[in-house]
Amino acid sequence: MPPAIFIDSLVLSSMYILMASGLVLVFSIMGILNFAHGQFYMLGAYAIFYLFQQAGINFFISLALSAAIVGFVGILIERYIMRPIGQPIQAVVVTIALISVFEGLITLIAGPAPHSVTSAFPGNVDIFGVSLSSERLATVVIAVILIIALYLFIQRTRLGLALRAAAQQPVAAGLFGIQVARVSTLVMGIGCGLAALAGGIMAPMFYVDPWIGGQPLVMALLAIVIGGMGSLGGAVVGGIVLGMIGSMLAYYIGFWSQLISFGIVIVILLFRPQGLFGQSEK
Amino acid sequence: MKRKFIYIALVVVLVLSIITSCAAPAAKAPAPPKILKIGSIMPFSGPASMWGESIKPVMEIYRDLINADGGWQVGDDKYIIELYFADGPIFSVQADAAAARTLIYDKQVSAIVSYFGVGYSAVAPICNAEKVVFNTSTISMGAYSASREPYSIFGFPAIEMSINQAMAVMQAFPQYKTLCWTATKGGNVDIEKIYAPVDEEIQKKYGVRSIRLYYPEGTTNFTPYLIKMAEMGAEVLFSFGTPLEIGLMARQRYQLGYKWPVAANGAILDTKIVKGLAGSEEAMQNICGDFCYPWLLKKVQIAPRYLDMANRIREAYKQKYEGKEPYAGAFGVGVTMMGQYLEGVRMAGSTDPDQVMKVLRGGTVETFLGKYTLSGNETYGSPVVFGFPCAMSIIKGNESVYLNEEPLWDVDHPLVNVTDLIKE
Amino acid sequence: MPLLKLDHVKKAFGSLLALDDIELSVNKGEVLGIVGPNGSGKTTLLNVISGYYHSSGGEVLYKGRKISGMRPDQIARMGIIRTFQQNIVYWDTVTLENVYRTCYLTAKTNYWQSFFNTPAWVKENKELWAKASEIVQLFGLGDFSFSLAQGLPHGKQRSLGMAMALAADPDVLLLDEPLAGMDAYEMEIVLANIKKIIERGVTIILVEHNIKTVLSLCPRIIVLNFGHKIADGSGQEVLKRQDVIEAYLGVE
Amino acid sequence: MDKAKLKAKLPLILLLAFIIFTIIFPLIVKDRFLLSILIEAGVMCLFALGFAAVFRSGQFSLGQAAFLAVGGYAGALLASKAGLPFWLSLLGGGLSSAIVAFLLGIVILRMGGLYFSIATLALGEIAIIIAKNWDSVTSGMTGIAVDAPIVKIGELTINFATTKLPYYYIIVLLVIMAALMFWRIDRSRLGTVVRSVAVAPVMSEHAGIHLMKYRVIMFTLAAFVTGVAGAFYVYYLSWVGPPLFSGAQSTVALIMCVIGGLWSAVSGPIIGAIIVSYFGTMMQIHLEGLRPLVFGVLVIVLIWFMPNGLVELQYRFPAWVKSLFKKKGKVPDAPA
Repeated sequence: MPPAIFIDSLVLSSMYILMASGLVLVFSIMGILNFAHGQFYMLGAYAIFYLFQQAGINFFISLALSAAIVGFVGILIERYIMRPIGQPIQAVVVTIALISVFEGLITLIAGPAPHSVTSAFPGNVDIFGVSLSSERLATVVIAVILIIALYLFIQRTRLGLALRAAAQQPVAAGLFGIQVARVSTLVMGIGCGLAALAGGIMAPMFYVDPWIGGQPLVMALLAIVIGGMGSLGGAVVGGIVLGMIGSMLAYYIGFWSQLISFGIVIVILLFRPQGLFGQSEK
Repeated sequence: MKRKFIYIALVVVLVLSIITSCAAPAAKAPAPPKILKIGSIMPFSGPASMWGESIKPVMEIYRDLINADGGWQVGDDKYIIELYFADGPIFSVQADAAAARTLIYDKQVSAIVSYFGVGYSAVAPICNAEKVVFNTSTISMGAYSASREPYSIFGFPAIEMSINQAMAVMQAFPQYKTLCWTATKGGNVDIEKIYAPVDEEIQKKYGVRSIRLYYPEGTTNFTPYLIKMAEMGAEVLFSFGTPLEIGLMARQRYQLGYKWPVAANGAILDTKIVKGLAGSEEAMQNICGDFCYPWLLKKVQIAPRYLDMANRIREAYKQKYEGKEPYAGAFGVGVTMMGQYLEGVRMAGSTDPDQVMKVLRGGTVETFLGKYTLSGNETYGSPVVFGFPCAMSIIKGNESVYLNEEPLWDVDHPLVNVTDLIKE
Repeated sequence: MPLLKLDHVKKAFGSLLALDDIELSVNKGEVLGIVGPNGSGKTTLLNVISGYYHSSGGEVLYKGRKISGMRPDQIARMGIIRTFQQNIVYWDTVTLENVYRTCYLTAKTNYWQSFFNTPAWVKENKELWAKASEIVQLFGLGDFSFSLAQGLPHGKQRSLGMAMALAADPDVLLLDEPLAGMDAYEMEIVLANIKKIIERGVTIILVEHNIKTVLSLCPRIIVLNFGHKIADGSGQEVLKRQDVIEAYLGVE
Repeated sequence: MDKAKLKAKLPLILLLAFIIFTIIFPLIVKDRFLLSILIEAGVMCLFALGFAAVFRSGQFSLGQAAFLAVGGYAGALLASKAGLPFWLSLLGGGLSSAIVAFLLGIVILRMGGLYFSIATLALGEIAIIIAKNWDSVTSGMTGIAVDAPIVKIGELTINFATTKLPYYYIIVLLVIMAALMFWRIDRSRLGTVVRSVAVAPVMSEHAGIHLMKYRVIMFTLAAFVTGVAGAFYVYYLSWVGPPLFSGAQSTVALIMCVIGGLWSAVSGPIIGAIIVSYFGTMMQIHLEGLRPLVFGVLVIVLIWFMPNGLVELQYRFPAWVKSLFKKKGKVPDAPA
């Protein structure tokens, strides 16, 4: 297998993992599937376009800024739209409606034409005599750092503990002084920020237009189902599996890989209806 | 209290929108004596909306210029042209059909031109039942049947053009002998069905070997496919993808260290976008695409009145939009397909759809792109080859260079040196 | 022949053995109490009997028929009905309909008759409602008949759970900590209700933490500890045993 | 007659009036564009009814559009290859869709909640991939053309190609039939059981209800109705092809159900479907590029103010009118 394929599958995996972990976080705390998650990815990509490409701010700073801005948008939405509505199904429909709101809004602001973002890491690097795109390598490195940081945040910090508690036992967590409502606002912010980061690091590699959010969302959905809903580890495994299929399998069997990535979800669910790493209901 | 006002406002908005939508068809302006109504279904929302937004103003300017001249001469009468647009986001059949219905039932257009969505087969029955001429592109395939659809024509020969374009590219790069056709499998174009039959012919005539590789819809990461192509021995890529896909393919091919030309099908190649997507000056080298300013080419003979009109359109556009040049593709699809119908009306001397179709089926019309001969065949599409310029632009260094078409089947003229083709 | 017989039943969660080799037989009309410290496997035992868990080994026999491995609904239709430790009710509807829905289990007419509203169904439907209403009254929920089940106070929801179980006309009733989290007043009502059920001759297996209640209700008690049955007999017998006292003192 | 009796009969009278209105409506208002919107709204009604039926059994299907596709392709193949008449093709479309749903259902309905949703999402995508690539049956992107039926009743010949009115009446009939069916189910024992399964699966299972049985029944019934809708739609468009059945339509069905009101089995989905298709098309025609934004905002606003859907208006509206009159009486009192 050519080494470029390997790096490529890592790139795809890291995108799916970042997307899926945001989705899983929001789902495990708020109990709703955020269908507009892909649009936060899109917003993040646009933030990078405006901050990094147009304003010329340092790539890493604009990445942090875009995550902060989009996370804030997520917080506003949770606080002022989702929470007043309350009921989960209605909230899900609101996220579906948000898809067209964001797409329409960005079309209105930035126009329907696609934009491209200059690579922050141009050129190729030679590693053991193999020429690899430094942009792709950098993307993988950034994504891995982000994923590790997220893991440490959830495992090692007080806030992370509060998140885990709220996810597992919302009522009990409430009794122990964790304000579940506040935690879910925060989680919405973190989830959306993660999506924005994914969009941000992918934007220079691909392109930016108001409709780029659809594909990553579907892949993230598949990833969290493969891994098992409600566990970050599951999201990582799911993301890696889909990244491999999207790249390695695509190399060997061509476009049928798409069918495989949908098919594998069904096959996995048939044998383990709770995903590979999900907790069994019984 | 506040809530109540919002309810009232909501109800008022609902009622108003019902009234306006119902009243819209009823409130028609008193008709001036001779009017020719033309409709156009273009994407104004959704991912393809940029094409609709850039083609629409050019068509409007063409309409304005004709009307400023006193109208379109048909027989002894002059017809004022009215142009109606409807939104057909190209991936929604339902929306395309609704757009066609509002144009036909409400606006009562006599033709629908420049349509290129996926809903061809849903729009065609509506047009044909109402005897509305439907001018579409051969790329918007569907279940076409000449007997069922006497009012459908394929004025934009996207498929025929792409074969010519591919050959033009192969001859611009004579050192390469393997051509890789690539597309989304089951996307807009079924390249297996359409291009496989010409493989042998291409091999015989030009010594070009054809290979094929498909990728799934929505792909943005082409790396695995590009590596596979390289292993299959591809030297030139010919893609049926969107400009986005072309640009990404070009960029990722460069990152992998391949220098092959990447060529694109269709009139929707906006070089600026592709240049941006390719990422860098080096990465965008050898991108080939359609370029619909045929008057820039030495070889193309365009009727003087059309050349004249083209320049007027460009002038007017520049005046209206702060010196910007109109989008080249608008001449390829929008204005030309509208022009074909207008030519048909002029030649028939009547707006009667049967008469117009009699002239257009198998007829030859002048357009902005040169002379068109539409097939009278009962087969799918309309192999238009005579005089169709099919200009390709290839990005070399900072500027694009243009080369002429080299039709595959009919006219057998040798390839002209690429650098000679640009008019000074 | 015992009505219900557990034959070397085992239940493992991974490496944890929640039930180890349980032998138990219950006769018709018997009222059996199961006690034990937290995590001793009481609820797991009910779950295995009711089919919520599949046993990892051994088998459960009901009227001589093997029921381990069957689905919960099959077991329920054979007449073994359970209540839950948590308050689970049909939250979309009122108390009366909650009970009415469980009455369906005893309905004779089929879905088609209900779909076409045949006279047979109309007649039976009236009877079902009457029955539901009667049971609701029996459990002192009459005043709450038409309030949403979700909004009932805790004690009332527990009573409702038992009312629903009774509405299915069970042969064996498995009660899972019916008194958990109740105040003294509510407890009294529920106890009275359990006694009413016992009077109807229903076989009852009562899982309860509160040993006093069990003693007052159940002539026969078994004690579980770490998945083992450590005692089986009348209340007095059981309480005398050293290991039982240890098991209790060791935890509490 | 006493007022109470009249009041009890009022919904029935209103319903009858509505049905009569729908029947004579196209004869009075001869707007063919409106007619076409109403026909499509009818198709969407069936689709939304099916979606709601699955939803009310506690499962949230994101791949309902696949059953539209199965019904559509089956109907088209039966009509064009087997030459079956219109009615039989509709039935065939519904039946084949139901068979597919039954076979899939006994496998995938084991999955709970969200896993089921995403499995259906994947199945919907797979259905589209199959439709695009199974050339020998589905003809790929070219699709299958279906000739408009020509019905002869005695002397009278109705050519469906020239007039769309028959389609209107057929879809109205289909919607009424489906609505009656789902209404009866909802009111009968089956509906109660299905609701129990949805709200408290564990409880229901221990009360002797075989969860899978009822989920499969509702899934299959919904697929049947959706399949009929698909076959009808294909006839109406006289073509079937993969772009007709994008996965996004399943989320549209959800939007319709929630806007109409999810807690009513029949009126909610129907009202939602009509409102969303009518205003959706109107926005597409009049707003063009602004459509997504306006549509999204309107949906959010509607849910914000009426989380239980438009059916809520039947309680809210009279109360609102009453409060208006009351306020008027109160205003002079206020300063005192």
